[in-house]
Amino acid sequence: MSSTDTQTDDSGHFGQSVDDTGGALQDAVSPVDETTAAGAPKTSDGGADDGRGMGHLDPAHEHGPTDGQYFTVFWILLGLTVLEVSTYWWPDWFGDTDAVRYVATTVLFALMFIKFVMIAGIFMHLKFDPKILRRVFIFGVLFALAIYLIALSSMNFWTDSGIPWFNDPPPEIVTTTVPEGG
Amino acid sequence: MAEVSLEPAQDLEFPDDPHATATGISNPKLAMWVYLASDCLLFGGLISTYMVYRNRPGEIEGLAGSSLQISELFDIPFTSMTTFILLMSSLTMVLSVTSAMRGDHQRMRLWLGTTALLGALFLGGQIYEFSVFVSEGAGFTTNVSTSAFFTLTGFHGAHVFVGVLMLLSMLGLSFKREIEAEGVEVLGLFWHFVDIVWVVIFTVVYLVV
Amino acid sequence: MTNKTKAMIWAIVATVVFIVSGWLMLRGATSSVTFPLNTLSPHGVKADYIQTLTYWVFGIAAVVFLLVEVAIIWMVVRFRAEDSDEEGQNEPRQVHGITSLEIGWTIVPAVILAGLAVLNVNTILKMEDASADAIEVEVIGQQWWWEFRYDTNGDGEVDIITANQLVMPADHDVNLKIQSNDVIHSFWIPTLNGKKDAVPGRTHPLVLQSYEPGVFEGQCTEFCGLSHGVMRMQVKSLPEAEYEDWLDIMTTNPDDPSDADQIAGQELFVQQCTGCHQINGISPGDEDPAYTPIPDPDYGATVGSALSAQNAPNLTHLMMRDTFAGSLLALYDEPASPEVMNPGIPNTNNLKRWLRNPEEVKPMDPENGQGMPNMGLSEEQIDQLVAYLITLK
Amino acid sequence: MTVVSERTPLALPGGEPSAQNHLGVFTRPTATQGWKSWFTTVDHKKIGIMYGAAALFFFLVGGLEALLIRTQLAIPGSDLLSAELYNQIFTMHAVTMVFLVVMPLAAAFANYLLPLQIGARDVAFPRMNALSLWIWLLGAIFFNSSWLLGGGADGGWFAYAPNSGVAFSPSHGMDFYAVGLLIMGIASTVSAVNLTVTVLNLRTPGMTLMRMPVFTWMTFIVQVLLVFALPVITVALFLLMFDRLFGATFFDASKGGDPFLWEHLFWIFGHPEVYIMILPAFGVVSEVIPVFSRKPIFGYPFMVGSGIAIGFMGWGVWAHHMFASGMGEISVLAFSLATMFIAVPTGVKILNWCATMYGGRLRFTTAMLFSVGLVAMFTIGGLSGVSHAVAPADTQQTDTYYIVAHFHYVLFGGAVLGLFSGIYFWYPKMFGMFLGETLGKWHFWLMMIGFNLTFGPMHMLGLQGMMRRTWTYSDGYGFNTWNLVATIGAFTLAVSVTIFLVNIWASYRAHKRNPVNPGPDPWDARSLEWMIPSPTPEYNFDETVVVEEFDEFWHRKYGHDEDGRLVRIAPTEEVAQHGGATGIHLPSPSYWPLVMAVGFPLVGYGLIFNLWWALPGALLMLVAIYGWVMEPPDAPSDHHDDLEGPDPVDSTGEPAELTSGEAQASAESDDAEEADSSEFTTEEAPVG
Repeated sequence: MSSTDTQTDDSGHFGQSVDDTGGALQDAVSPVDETTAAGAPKTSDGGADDGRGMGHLDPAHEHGPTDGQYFTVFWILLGLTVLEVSTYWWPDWFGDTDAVRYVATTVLFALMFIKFVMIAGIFMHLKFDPKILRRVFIFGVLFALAIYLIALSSMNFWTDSGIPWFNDPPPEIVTTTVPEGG
Repeated sequence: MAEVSLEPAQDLEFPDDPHATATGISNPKLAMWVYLASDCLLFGGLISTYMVYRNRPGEIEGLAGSSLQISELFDIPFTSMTTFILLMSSLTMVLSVTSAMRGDHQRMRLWLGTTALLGALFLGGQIYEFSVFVSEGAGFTTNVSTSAFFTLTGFHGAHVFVGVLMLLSMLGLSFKREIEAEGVEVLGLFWHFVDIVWVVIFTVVYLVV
Repeated sequence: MTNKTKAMIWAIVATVVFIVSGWLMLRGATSSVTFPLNTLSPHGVKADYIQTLTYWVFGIAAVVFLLVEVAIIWMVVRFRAEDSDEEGQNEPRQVHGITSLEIGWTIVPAVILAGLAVLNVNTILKMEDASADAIEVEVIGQQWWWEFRYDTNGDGEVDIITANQLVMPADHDVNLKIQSNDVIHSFWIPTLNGKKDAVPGRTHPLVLQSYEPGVFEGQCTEFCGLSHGVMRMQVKSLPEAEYEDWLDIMTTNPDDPSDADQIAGQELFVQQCTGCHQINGISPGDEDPAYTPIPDPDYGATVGSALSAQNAPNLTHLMMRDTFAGSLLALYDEPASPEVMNPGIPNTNNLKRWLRNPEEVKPMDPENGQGMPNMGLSEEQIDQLVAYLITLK
Repeated sequence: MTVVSERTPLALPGGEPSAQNHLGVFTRPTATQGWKSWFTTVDHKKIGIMYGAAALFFFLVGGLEALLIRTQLAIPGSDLLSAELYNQIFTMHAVTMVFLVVMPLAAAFANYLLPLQIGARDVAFPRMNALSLWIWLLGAIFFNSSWLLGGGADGGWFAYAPNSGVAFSPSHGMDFYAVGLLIMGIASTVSAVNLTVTVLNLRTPGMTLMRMPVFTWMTFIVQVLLVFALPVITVALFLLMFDRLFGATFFDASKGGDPFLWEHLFWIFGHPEVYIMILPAFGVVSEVIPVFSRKPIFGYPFMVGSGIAIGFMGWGVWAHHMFASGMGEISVLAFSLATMFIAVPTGVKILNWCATMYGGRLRFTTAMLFSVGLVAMFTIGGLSGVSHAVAPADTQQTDTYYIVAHFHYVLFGGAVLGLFSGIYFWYPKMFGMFLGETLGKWHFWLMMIGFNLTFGPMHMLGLQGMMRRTWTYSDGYGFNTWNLVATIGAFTLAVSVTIFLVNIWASYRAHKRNPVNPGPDPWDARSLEWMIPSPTPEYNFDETVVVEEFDEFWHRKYGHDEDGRLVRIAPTEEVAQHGGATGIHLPSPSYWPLVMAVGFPLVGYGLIFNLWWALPGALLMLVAIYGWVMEPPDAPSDHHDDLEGPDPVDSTGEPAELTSGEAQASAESDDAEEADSSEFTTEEAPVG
């Protein structure tokens, strides 16, 4: 029983509101808002309202992963972790060059992301739960990522973290020739 | 005429009665997810602190204190063993949640106990690893790199420790009186989150050179 | 009189009052004589850039201020409910929102700010660049005074270490390398440029330039503990020729003490003061102290000074400066003027008052290694010391 | 997850029916009246009142500190306060006003009104709500106990790194700052998670997100900001605490520590924090102005959208506090542009309030006066804010009294005026009596005069170069006149606050003499909390209100004729609920929140003075947690099917009578087995 899934992302997309009135004098109750036969008033809030009075919750729950599927997911994760750990020995196997190091780092981050998504998606049931949970968690993760990346870059972490230190020579000044008359 | 509905606006005694909530998710579950989202910020901060400080003692000359960088002391094979253990505990946690859902008491307690054991094993491994570091001269106050490392892994260890405590309490309570299947699932969320954070820490701290 | 007319009168009166009072306040505010730390009286090219930007922002803000506040005053009077009318009489029209109007007053401020952003961006970019022949001066802040280090011959060695007063040539760019030895301070000469923090462990650039010679006041503006409020500095901008004279004097030895008091003062200085203060060439326990022109940059560390910042002012050419004790006390009875050396008579009682009990003049915490302790000198010792200190030109 | 909906706890191994033998170590307290009930209450209204009372007390403490500061600065070179004492007083003034006055006052309104405005009976986790109150209160007392134990914090409210370290402020003041704020941070995080879940989950049927009152929206945004901002300062404070108490070197530059790390971590929390302080006041004003203009809020979607925009953009601007700190040119550029554009949503709010008043029939009660005061004063604060959003101008203005003027215009002129407006507006609903209007007007006008006299001149002082946080200034800098004017203004403010206290006392006395109940809807207002009797009964709503549209209560009272003018359609008495519902089962009080909260300051003292103190604290917390977990769900005496007639849910599990209209499909979901003792029941007979 799918509810009218009018998704209004409750974190900011405020375009479609129930009593969005154009003309100055149009009164409050806009024609849009009628109560659908299914008993649940057609709501345009964060789409999270489908559970409202829908009888028992999350119809999707019956067919959560079976134990067998969890085992396969576990083996995949184990395999990925072994692969990750192996990158420690790559410099010995493929030569200790920068290229190997960059490839190893990108592989590591990729595997990390995959494991992250797998555990969150399957073990933590994010794939099967209502979308609002997914939105809350992903919002938190991306939020943390964005803020700390900005903070690190403004602490010139990426350029060279060789911060001009006590007895380092001070960085040379970008000297542009100021025209004599200036 | 005031619209009246016998539908209980809020089932306060059992607020986690989902069909009473507006989003269709039970309160404890939504609360746990909101908490986990905020915990991302906490671990994000600690990881950024570590990344700023990790090879600063070696990189910058003229600093007081030892110029030992914690990454020189890592014993990857041992730490990958503890990572496997934590990963396995995530599996046993899921199994205990599904058996709780099925109402199969026996297996739930079995898997809860194994998860707690594996968690404790992971903690033991960490404490051993720390003692090795300290013996090699990388104490908490040695320099910036070691204190950042110990703070980050210490906070994660604290979360694991609280997780193990909760697992054991859930195990104990399941003998005394009924526990909600929901309770086991929310505890599972916390435990998987702790495992996810270790996935990130293990990669960023130990493996990325 | 209906609400409508009352509202109109109120609106007009309010507008006039706002404009007049704003003009009055600003009129007296731009002289840098009555307000030495004035941010509205630029004397350097960088401060001019900031001034144009600030006046643009203040202008627009004043207009918006007038529009909104007068509108509020007008509406408050215009739509006041008559006490007489009952519920149900002339009820207001239930307007929920005029989307086009609201989008309007989202876009219009955005456009105004975009305009400002253009001016903002190119001012930011102009702040940092300096002319190729800029002079480099290391500015080092520590608890509660500023130190300036010059490398005049460009050999990488520090040739002049002075304090409290940065001397620079007029109409010439000076690149400051701002550092700190203990906590975060902030170097700020309002009439020449904005402020830049001195952060321990980092070196921050700041460019100063003054159009004509003059003495410009400054103040530490990042909270740094007990004497944050009196951690001041001055910039003395001299004409090119006089600046060269100043450099020569600062890189030659001061003349040796001649009469008995001065010599006794010097001995006392060697015993008591060289644990923290440096006079080029003199080290603690010297039998016959002899000056050398080149200072030792790590003097504090070499003599194991008790200060947490391990750095006390270099007094070799003390009397070349106009102030001491974090520019709090005057060294001469004449006010500072853009001369190589202050022509006035040295102000000995300031020096004496300081030597008697420094903590009474400036709140410090010597036990914790912050600031000058009370050396417990007798009056006679103080006179000898002051007699010696005055010779340090 | 099949089981959840039937909510059958797991059967015991032997398969016998699940007897409800709870492990409750103690029986739960039952008192809901009398002074003892206040310590064990879990009622969101009592908790809200306690937050408000404590916040007003700390407002006096902070105000006293402010008076000391102004007296010291009245004349140049005065030695009323030593530099050391002055540094402590201005730091404590700042932290008290931020964490002990504005945030808890906003929490008071949030706790009291949020459940009412969304038609709920209480918050999602009532005991956790009590826990956050007690942790905050004990954290506040812990923080202020620093005065008696070696002096207050002296590093400034943002305690920049090396100066707040143990080398440069050896006294215990900064330890109390670090540990105190950690404790209060825990309290705010717990309450933020609680209120976020409450708003998302416990909305009454029909109350979609876009039908919630603007105050609820602003409080919801604040809770989301808190959930994400507090962990960042928790990291910063832990690093500071490790530095100070356990010898780490996170911020010791000579050992590689980087003071910038503290600045970034603090301001990532710092800037959302200032929006956490102003948005509740915006919410209050968005409730008060429509009521006293008899017009709906102008542009509800834009008001909500701009609130979300402020909350979201608040995260991208934190480094405008660091323009002069010497971070790179590119960062300065980026953050300056982001900061400039955060003025747009604030501008939208101000103009929407004005548009709400336009064409309205304005009644100037004290609450309305304070709200219009906010709109006027916040405009000045916002404009002075834009003037240093442009980075080069900020390098002249930062850390001078211009900034002090700016944030007092937005914090005092904004948050405090808004919250006073809320106090006058909801006082009848909370306490069943009005606050005197004449004394209220005196309070308002004196506060406006005092406020402008104090902080207006500070703009000029700042532009003339007077630096912040200086315990004195010398003659000859031209600061004398304006500082004297500011001090006079400060004492006028003190008089106005005294009038406020007199007003509370006088209206209490007047009410005692001839108690006149203000009725459910004294101001002819618009949101759900005005549908129920005042003071609000413990169970809030007799029966659930089903919401059809925004401003539901208003639309049940008023329709409008063809050209949009207001027309009364139903008398308030008929629309409002009259209370008197019985047998509505509420969560019973509990000891454990207070017991657990007492553990926090003990651990705090242990960390600072002697670790042994932390042991009883930690034990207390552990005992409280387990006591809490094993607490029986309700009070023993309250077995539910006692007095009133047949239980509406008869034995076959079918509800006695399906509700008309909203086929809530509750039949299907309510097939719980026979109502066990803790089953929630609504006793009232269905209204025909």
